[in-house]
Amino acid sequence: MSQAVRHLELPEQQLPLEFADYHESIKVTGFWIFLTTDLVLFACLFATFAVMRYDFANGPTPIHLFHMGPLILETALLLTSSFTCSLAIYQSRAQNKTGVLSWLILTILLGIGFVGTEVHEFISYVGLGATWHKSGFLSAFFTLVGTHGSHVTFGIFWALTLVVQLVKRGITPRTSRKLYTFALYWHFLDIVWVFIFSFVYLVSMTGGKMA
Amino acid sequence: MADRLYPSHGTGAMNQVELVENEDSIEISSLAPHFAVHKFPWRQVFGYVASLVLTAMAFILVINHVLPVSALVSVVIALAVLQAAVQLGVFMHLRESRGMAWQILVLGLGGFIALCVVAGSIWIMMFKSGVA
Amino acid sequence: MPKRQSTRWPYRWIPLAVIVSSLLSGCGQHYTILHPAGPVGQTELNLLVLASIAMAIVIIPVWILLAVVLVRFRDNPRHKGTYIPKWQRSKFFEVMLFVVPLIIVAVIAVPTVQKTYALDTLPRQKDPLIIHVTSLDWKWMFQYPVQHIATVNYIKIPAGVPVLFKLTADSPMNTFWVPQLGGMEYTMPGEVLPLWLEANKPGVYMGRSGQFSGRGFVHMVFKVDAVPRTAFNQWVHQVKTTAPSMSVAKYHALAHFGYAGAESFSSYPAGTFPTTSHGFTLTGSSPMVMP
Amino acid sequence: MSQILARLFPPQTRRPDEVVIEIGIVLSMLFLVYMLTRLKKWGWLWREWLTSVDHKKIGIMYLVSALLMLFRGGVDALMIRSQLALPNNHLLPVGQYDELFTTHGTIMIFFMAMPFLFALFNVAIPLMIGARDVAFPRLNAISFWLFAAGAILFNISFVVGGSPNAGWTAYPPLTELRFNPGVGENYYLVSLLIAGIGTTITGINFMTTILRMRAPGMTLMRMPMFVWTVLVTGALIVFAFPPLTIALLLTLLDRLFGSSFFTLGHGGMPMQFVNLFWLFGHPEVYIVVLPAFGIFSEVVPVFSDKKLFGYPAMVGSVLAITLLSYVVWVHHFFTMGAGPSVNAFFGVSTMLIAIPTGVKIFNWVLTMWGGRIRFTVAMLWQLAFIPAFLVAGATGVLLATVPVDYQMHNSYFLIAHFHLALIGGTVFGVLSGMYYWWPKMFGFMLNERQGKWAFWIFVSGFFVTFVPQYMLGFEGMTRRMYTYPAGLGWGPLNMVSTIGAFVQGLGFLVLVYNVLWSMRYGERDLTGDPWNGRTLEWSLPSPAPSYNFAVIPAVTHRDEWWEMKQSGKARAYKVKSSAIRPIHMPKRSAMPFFLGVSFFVVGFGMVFSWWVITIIGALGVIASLLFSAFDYNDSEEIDPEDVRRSEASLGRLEI
Repeated sequence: MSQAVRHLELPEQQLPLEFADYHESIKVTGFWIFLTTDLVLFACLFATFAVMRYDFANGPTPIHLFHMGPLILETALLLTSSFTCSLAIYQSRAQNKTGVLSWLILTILLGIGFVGTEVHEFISYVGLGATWHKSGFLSAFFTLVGTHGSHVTFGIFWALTLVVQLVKRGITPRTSRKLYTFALYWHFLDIVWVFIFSFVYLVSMTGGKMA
Repeated sequence: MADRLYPSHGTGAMNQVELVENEDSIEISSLAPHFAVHKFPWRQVFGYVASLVLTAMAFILVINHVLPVSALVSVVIALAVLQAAVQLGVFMHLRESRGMAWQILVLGLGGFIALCVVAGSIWIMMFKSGVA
Repeated sequence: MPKRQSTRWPYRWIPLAVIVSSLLSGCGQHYTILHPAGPVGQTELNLLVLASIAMAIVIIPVWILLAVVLVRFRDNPRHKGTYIPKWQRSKFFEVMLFVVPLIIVAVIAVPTVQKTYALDTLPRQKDPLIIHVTSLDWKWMFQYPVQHIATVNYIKIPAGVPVLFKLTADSPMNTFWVPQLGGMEYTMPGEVLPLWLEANKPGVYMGRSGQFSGRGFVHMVFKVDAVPRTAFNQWVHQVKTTAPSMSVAKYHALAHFGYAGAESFSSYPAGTFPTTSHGFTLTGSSPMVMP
Repeated sequence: MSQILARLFPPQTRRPDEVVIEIGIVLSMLFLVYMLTRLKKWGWLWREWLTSVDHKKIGIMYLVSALLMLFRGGVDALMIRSQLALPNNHLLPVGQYDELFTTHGTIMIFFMAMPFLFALFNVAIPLMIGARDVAFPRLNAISFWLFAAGAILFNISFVVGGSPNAGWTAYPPLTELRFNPGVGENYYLVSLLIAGIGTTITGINFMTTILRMRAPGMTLMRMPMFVWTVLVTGALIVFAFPPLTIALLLTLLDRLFGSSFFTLGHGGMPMQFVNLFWLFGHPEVYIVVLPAFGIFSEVVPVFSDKKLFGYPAMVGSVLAITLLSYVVWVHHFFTMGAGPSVNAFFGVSTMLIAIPTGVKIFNWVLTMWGGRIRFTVAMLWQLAFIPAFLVAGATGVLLATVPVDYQMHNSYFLIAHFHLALIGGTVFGVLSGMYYWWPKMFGFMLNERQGKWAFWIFVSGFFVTFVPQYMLGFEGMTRRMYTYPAGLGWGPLNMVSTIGAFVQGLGFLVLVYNVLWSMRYGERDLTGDPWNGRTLEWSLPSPAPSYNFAVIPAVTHRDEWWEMKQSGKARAYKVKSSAIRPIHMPKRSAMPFFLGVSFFVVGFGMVFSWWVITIIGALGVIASLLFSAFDYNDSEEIDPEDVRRSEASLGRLEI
């Protein structure tokens, strides 16, 4: 055991705050497990979309609805926000509070831009008569993409509470852990979006059948 | 019993903080390099550029429609998987942990199940009966 | 302690007595699954018997072993077993415990896979009779697409001829089940599932639904009347000439909640058999047309 | 106003028996309020229980709820069996029978079996791994209160608005508005969604606890088997509950917001619900049965006075079962005709599960071999489990044989199979665990003699009930049949089965009597180790102090406590005064309770589509979340002096 103690003393001081504190590090593990439940949750929505993707019931089809413009904009916004969010973590590890706050606020703004574009896109679909009542395909589409969108929306509010906490308390083991878990969540949503634009939009736009 | 504790570092001053498992301590020392802070966030910039390039490739392939459909779909999905790997490895600090990196195991299992769910559902719903 | 020993017997013997007495009465005709009247049901019964025997080979020795252990090693000065508190490993047992079950599972699994594929194929040498089955709330509607007649809550089929049922629903899900002829399959809206059955000998077989579908579920019963080929042809002719025809209005009345007796129709409106958008093909025919 | 009343109390909640039950509920609530006021216990209830985040207390609250739900589900079962005792019976109105089998199944699975197991997780796991609480104590309380909100919401359905009536599996399109316009299905969907969130959190919580909070030296291969099974159960929950959430959510969207997932027409695909439901449903079977396996793996060595046989094989088989359980879900709908390749694959994968399960059963028997078996009540439940589960498992293999399943699907053979598995596995398991850990929970023993009476009565009733149901399956009787005609010959076996069900009911009453009697006269457990236990929880006094371990033990062996006793260190296992440091413990909080209440309000509003109520509840949820985001004052330190005093009063302090 004394062996182990010796190993431990040195690196712990080098650990980032969120890992240096034993309790906070446990919460990071817990949050990873939560993310896997969310992963399976999205997998179920993807599966639902996959099996219902041809159930148009005489309603509009992807070719009628999807356009590259909003899709590229949404993707660019979310990918960039993922980058800014990772910079916030970088600054948090450098103990630079102003840096954290500015990158975090930029992340929030990009997130708002994403949600705004998506809402606009949905409204335009409804304007074309593509409500989710219309067909199984549209129900599955709106639910999958909408669930992602509401996750992003929740993330924006979460980030806002983090801004307040960081301003108030600075970079402590607890705030840095909260920031770190938020970043995990945000990057995870980015991954989900990558699969949405690949599986849902791009593959549907090829007009071909998925294997 | 006191010899099994190690002095706290003033991070949380919690009693439990001081108690760590064997494996933990060994793992931490091996993981320490991953936590290192660089002068400039090169990793993050690399990740951003890589994700932009991968995304652009997918979009360009679809817009230009150069490949046959089935190949196109597989390429798009492969690009998405690559992109996910970049996000996980670069942005999400997948290998960072205190002690054993349980999240890799859990995430791997989750990925396996997600694959079962999607591929399994598609397979089941094909209704390939042989009564013919 | 010995006193308590004696109280264990009731619990050992009661189920056994029930099993034995029930098995004895199992020769009775009530046990429809044990008295199949067609090749599908017979195949399924054969597999059931095989699997039961294989399982009995596992269960009975373990029961006996458990009883022996409990008698030998009970905490009692007179018990016979030696106390070996540290015995926790045995290479032999650990290997055998994986290998033996694996063999037993293989014995069941191989014929299971074979028969699963076999029962999914119609016997090639015979021409099947095709019946379109639609489950409604709470009645069964049968349409003979070749003969172009329809019935409700009963069918007549020729004995010795495979019958291909194409199952769908214009209602919540049900299963189409004639226990003596063979297993069940779901009827689902928006999906057409095939199931083939055959009656070896003429007779009346009861069919029912195995999937709860609402308050009238227990009324989802129908009669399968297997008759010789000639009698079947006569019956078709008789229905064609004497029965009323089914109008669209009549179909909608049938589809509405409620019960019905046995009915026959000399014709039915085209396209009442809902089809699927999945491009599902049956018996090599082209995909069915959308209604 | 009258319209609102008509929605709240539609005709089906005005049947004579329901009215009697309603009056009973109101009276007992009033009595409870009166007693609490008279005994001045409101403050105690609030401080010690409703706001507690102590895992031991949360465990007890789960236990009490589970026993209440066992009673409710059991009464449902007895009413079902009474209706089926005779052919052409019309004891119950047709609609009520449908509601009863739905609530019976739902309650027994979601509101009895799972909380009962969570009770034992909570009570035993932190003590077994040498931790002071779970990883997320406040989330643990939230889990409980979400479960409670879901359970209460589900249970008021038969008084207010009408119960669900489409079976616990709730296959659409029967659950869609067109076929099921009442609020019953909303109750089912909303309450399971709320309870499901709580369950998911529990899964995450216990996985994290076990992965990260084991005492030093407790490597994975030194963990007690129960801890192993809870770890993989956590993983099963984490991966199995999302499909359920999605299945329920999509149905709810169909019903409340007009989407077209599982509707008849509009491109709806009811199949996908079935697929998602069983993606959850099959792992769920292992969620409720694996912890029971774990309990047996604790009980058998203790009462055989012997090490667990083949520990590595046990761990391996648990892991194998876990992985396999994700690739077998289609065996619940072979008859959906997904094609021979699909069916063959899932049939064989199902059969493979029999192998690790068989390994476990053999290992228990071999653990007893060469032991000194004490027939305590906890052990008896285990001994009854082995024959019952063998039959259940064997008939499970028959059902996995695809062509056989085409005949047996949804028949009484299936009913008998899963009741043998779930009662013989889960219920026997949790009862065994309850008798085993009872002294650790409450500090007194349950009377063994009465416990044995309860055991023998219940078990004989159990076999008499379910063995005839196998026969009924061969006779072609299908599940959920309200009644049956006389000519089919199903009468006698149904009668036998009903008699057995009432015998089980009697067994349950004896068990309750046993608990109540022991609360008053039960023997105190002063040693903390009444069974001569093997794992760390028995090294603590009964009940354990709020901080569990004054000093966290260092573990050097599997069966650590047993080894200490063997090497004579246990006598000296006292706490060194100097080793006691300040202990950091979570503070009690009203937030979880408030969150549970808010979710209840949200749920109630959604059931009736009364959106104002939903919004009020949602505001409560948001307030709770914001509160916990900004609340940094959630833990407190226990003074070492207090710990010393409390340990000294337990006679465990060494100066």
